[in-house]
Amino acid sequence: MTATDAAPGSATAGTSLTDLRMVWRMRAFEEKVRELRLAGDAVGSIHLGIGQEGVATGASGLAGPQDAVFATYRGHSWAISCGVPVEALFGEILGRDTGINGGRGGSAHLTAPAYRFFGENSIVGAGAPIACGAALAGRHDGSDRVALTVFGDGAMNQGAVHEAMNFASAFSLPVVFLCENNSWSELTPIDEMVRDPELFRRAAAYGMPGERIDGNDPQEVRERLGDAFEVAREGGGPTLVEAMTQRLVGHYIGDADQYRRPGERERDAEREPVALLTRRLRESGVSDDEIAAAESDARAEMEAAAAAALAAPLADPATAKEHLYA
Amino acid sequence: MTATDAAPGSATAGTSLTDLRMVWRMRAFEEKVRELRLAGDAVGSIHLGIGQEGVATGASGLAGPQDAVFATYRGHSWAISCGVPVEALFGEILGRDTGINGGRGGSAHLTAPAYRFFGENSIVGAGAPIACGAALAGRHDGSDRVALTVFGDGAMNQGAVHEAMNFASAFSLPVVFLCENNSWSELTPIDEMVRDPELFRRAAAYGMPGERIDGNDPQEVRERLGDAFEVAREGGGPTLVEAMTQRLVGHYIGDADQYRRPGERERDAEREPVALLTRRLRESGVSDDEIAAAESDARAEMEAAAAAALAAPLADPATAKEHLYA
Amino acid sequence: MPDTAVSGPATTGAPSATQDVKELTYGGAVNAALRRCLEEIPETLLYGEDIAKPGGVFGVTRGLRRDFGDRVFDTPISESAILGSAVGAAMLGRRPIVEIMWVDFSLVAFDQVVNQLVNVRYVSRGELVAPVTIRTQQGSAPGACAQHSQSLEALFLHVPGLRVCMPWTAQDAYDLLVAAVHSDDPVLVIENRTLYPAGTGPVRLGGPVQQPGGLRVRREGTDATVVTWGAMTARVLEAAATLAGEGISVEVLETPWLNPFPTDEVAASARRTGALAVVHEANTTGGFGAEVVARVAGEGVALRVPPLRVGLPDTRVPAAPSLAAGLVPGPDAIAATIREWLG
Amino acid sequence: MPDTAVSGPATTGAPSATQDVKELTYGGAVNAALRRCLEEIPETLLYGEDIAKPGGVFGVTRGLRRDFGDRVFDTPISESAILGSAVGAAMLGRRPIVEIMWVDFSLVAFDQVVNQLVNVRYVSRGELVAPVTIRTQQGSAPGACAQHSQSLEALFLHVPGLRVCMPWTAQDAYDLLVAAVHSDDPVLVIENRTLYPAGTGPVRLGGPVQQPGGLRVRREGTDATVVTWGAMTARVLEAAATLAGEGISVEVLETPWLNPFPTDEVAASARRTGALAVVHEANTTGGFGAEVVARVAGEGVALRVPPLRVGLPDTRVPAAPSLAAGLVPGPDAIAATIREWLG
Ligand SMILES: Cc1ncc(C[n+]2csc(CCOP(=O)(O)OP(=O)(O)O)c2C)c(N)n1
Ligand SMILES: Cc1ncc(C[n+]2csc(CCOP(=O)(O)OP(=O)(O)O)c2C)c(N)n1
Ligand SMILES: [Mg+2]
Ligand SMILES: [Mg+2]
Repeated sequence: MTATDAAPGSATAGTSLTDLRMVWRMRAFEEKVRELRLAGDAVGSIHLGIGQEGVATGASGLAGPQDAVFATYRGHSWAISCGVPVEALFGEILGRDTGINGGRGGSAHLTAPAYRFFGENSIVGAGAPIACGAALAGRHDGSDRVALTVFGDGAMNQGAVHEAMNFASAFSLPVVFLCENNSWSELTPIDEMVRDPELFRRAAAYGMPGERIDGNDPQEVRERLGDAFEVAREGGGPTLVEAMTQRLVGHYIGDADQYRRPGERERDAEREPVALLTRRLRESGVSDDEIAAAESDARAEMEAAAAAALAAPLADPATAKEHLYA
Repeated sequence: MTATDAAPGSATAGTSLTDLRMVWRMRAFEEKVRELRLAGDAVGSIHLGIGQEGVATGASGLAGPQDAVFATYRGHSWAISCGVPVEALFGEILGRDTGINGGRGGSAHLTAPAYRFFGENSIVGAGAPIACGAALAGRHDGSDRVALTVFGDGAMNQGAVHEAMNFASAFSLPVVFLCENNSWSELTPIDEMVRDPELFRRAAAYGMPGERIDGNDPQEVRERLGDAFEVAREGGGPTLVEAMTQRLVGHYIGDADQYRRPGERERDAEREPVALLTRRLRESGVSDDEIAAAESDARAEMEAAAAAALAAPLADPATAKEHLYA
Repeated sequence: MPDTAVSGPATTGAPSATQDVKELTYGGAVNAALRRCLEEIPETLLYGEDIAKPGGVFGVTRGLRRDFGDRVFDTPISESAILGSAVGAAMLGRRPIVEIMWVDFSLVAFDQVVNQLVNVRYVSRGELVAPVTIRTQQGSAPGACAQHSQSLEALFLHVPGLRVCMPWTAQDAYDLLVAAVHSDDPVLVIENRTLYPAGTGPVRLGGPVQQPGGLRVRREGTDATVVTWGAMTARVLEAAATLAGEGISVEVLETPWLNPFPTDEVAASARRTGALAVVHEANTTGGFGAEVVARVAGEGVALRVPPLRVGLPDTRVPAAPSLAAGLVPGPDAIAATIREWLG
Repeated sequence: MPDTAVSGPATTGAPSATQDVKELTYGGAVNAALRRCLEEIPETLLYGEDIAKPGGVFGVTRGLRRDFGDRVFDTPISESAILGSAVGAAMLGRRPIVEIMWVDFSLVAFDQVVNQLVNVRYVSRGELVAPVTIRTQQGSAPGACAQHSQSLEALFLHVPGLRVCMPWTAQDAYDLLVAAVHSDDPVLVIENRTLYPAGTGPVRLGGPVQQPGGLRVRREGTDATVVTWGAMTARVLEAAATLAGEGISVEVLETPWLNPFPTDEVAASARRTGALAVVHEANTTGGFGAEVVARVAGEGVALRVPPLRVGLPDTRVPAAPSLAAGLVPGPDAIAATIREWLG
């Protein structure tokens, strides 16, 4: 389905507006995080997914309460996609007592199991085998669980990801492997680190279906990733979905981001989800006001949440040794 | 080329007889090792490749002096294939001072760089990345080196092998990945541990050619593996060759080997290389005497070598701490 | 094998429905413990390479697949997938028991222990837990190569958040494993393959679940305290018997739990005897013996002789038995070293 | 940063063609060392993730790809392939220098160090060698998560066959790395990312190649010997300065080489001062501090107070600076602990 199929006020336009609102929430969240980091309120290495929000937006709602989502250090949007309250996310990134992990996880190791978000992981590829375990548990607890594990293009070259894909395939575990291909691994382009840059083809090595989708289009993500969820839930085993996307910013806040190829920025600016959805909504006749409100509402929400998080006390050092053992 | 193409006295018959002689050397070597182990002259875990000799036989002669071969703990035949003197191999397995590594390696960690045999490895899959390094060195020392790394079907599920295959493919390194598929990983069948048991198909994941060959036929191995060597040497990068074979004995000496499937032993007995080559030679009209001599010569050689090895002094404990640092 | 524990293991939980004493090897005791855990904890899963249908390369898990179906299964040769999936399954309410066939192989997947498993509880402030039991075995045995001979407990003992034990007797092989599986913490149980077929003797099955910790006074003595663990205990006891014949009275403390470690009890013994030695099979530098010595020294225990550490010299392990024999401390070498040390 | 080494590093080999003193940061010194090695040893290769075209995530390897072409290259995110290929390339006559971006990431490929790299020379009786230099960096920094904050030197120091150093000054960042690359043994060089932009000062380039080993007396003192290494040295010196103002005279020994470790010199100092403390950023249990204490105790050095170990408490490292500050020992905490210890 393309944008031009949708008449004003149609279901598609409605969906796209909802999607744009979600994309904007993720983007406004991260732009606020960047502001906090540059102001020194947040410290350390922070990895933004600005530009990649189409994927997490399309996925939002696919995971049921019994499911489990595993992300990487670039996982803020995934936490939001799972419904983790943004104030608790800001709090975590700001090292507050009210952070979702009381400051123990920080930006790169967020965990919120109550929201089916089983966490970020700062070791490339390490979340994939862990997701297999969540799926395995579902086979024994009667929960019908699907485990979604998200990782980058670069992670495809990590041994643990290979082992996970084989493990899930051999045992037909309900795992959805989602590769967010932003074409860069930190500062290195994926096409120089593999012989065949069509990464989804690797699925065949495990006898598992694989496909490449447009990660900028939440609707496409919803449909195709949704199919993978369904296959997994019905016992068909794992799928590898390669969502093509782009990060519009540096690998981490502070990365001078000077390694881009000629024409890359222009191309990315055109296809990134805010641009794409805005264009589509305009074409479907949705009003500029509604489109603008998606952004302004999101910014207002994030301003308020960040302010509340900032007002909370810092994590209490006296508790730092707790919870190591039962 | 099939056996029936070959006329008596033809080049093929000659080659096949040479092959049978080599197969018998490997088999007689290992049968002698088994005898020594059961008699208590050798100790510890010893992994025989009885039944799999067709692969190492076909490969013998492919590696030039600048090349490097990396095997697993099931590597006796590969050492023989590289030309390592059998007396030094017996000595090593018997813990003698005259062993190729003075007893430090033992059966499962033989190393003989002077014979381009860069060693066995007792960690499943670990030799594959190391072979990439040998190939990489060749790119810088002007040697035209090809690195051959041999591993089992089970090793295909190990992360390090995946990383090695991608590394070699991405950089077009002259590596030949040779999977000896004997359908068992210790006591577990490979077809229950993967979804698609046609392992050579995994090559496509790396944009690398892959093929399955009959590992029992040294001539086929020589040709097809030889092609892979040539491609590698000419800058075409790595190939994955899956050689179908069978181990006629337990995983290690002492394995009760009771997990075989119905009909498996009968099928294996028919297609293993001694049976195959003997049949082929008979059909080509080679005399029973010549065929019998292949076995008896080999046994005589191994008896003598083992006796000489046994007569040598045990490795000297006073030297046990040497050679840790430069 | 006397068991005159001064610091009896604390117990929690009820004994299992059926209490029983059986003649078992060490390997049989491991099997019995697994069977009990699979029976009494429905959340347990048991998996690893060759452990299900074939019953394990050492036969230790025989019969469990048959009796517990697909809760017991074989895996690909993928240690990262084994350990990683155990972490994930535990996060989602299972209680996985996984086997790493040789401790040496854990190194291909060490990340899943050090960066993943032990962070689960801490980072989530207990909202998630990871009650994973990792069973493995280690140690040197004649003919084994350098890649199959290491004693690596010290690597794991430097990892906060992981409990570690090394049972030596068949009874402890049973009790410690049951304790490990019942523990809400991740626990590494390091067995020893040379012991699997050994040590047939009465093993009490179905007793109360113990808590991690405690030590075993294997021999009382007055001249020196010798701390040891795992298969080395037998060699130390043999050395102690030899020395007793010469009038040297050695107290032998086996510490099957290394995390938590019974520092107070060890220090008290050393204070009493005035001499402390630690004997382990791991190589000396950076071995856990250093930690034991440093803890006792840190407590200000006055010793009449400098503390002694006996371990493998800092070298790789050669395959040839004649070479390894010169390196791995045996009863005679231990006795000789202690004799000379005590002057 | 005074450098009054009592045990001057032994030197081998000739100084490089061009001797020079330059104002450099620690990171700049690393870059200069790499440049020198690439220039003077044609067998060197330099590779790792993001190190070539981008010049490294910390900018440390900038310009080297440009100047040395395909001897310097970027790799996939495949630590087993990086380390494993280094082993193989070294066996075949290269001298690879590889980067593991964070020490924590080495754990996905620890096998290639512990089971592969260090066995090469030993098993082949020197017929093969593996002169690999592994550069990595470690340590906690504000906001870094538990998976990016560990100090793991103790894991590597338990591995016979691997040399290990942890330079602190820019000069040592240069000298030790040059020594590592020239050494015929595998060497792990653990840098510290918080130091890369720091420590601008004159660095003598092109001097004679040192041999692994030696120590640096960073401050002389009479009341206690404090041994430390890496970035912790600065905190210990700050604490020592504070204590000096109170009349407590602390001798600070920095041991940038941990394998080989200058046991004799440390013991001699402890004998002189009668008190020994070890301070490191790694968590205490199983840390290398235990080894240092155990060695000195094993030499029978008489101490007037029990030896002291200061490290991270045995816990994971939380991301929030307020939490981490309560755990990672800073200058004030170190001073307070030493003050109390010396009574
Ligand atoms: C095992 C491991 N190796 C290296 C790193 C350092 N590192 C962090 S992110 C990253 C790039 C990952 O690229 P990709 O998988 O494409 O994900 P992206 O960052 O683009 O989302 C690297 C190399 C790490 N965290 N873990
Ligand atoms: C990393 C690692 N995991 C497990 C083992 C134990 N192990 C030794 S051989 C083997 C089976 C290997 O099967 P395959 O790769 O098919 O080779 P084969 O033995 O059949 O030649 C296993 C699991 C090991 N040596 N290393
Ligand atoms: Mg990427
Ligand atoms: Mg096999």
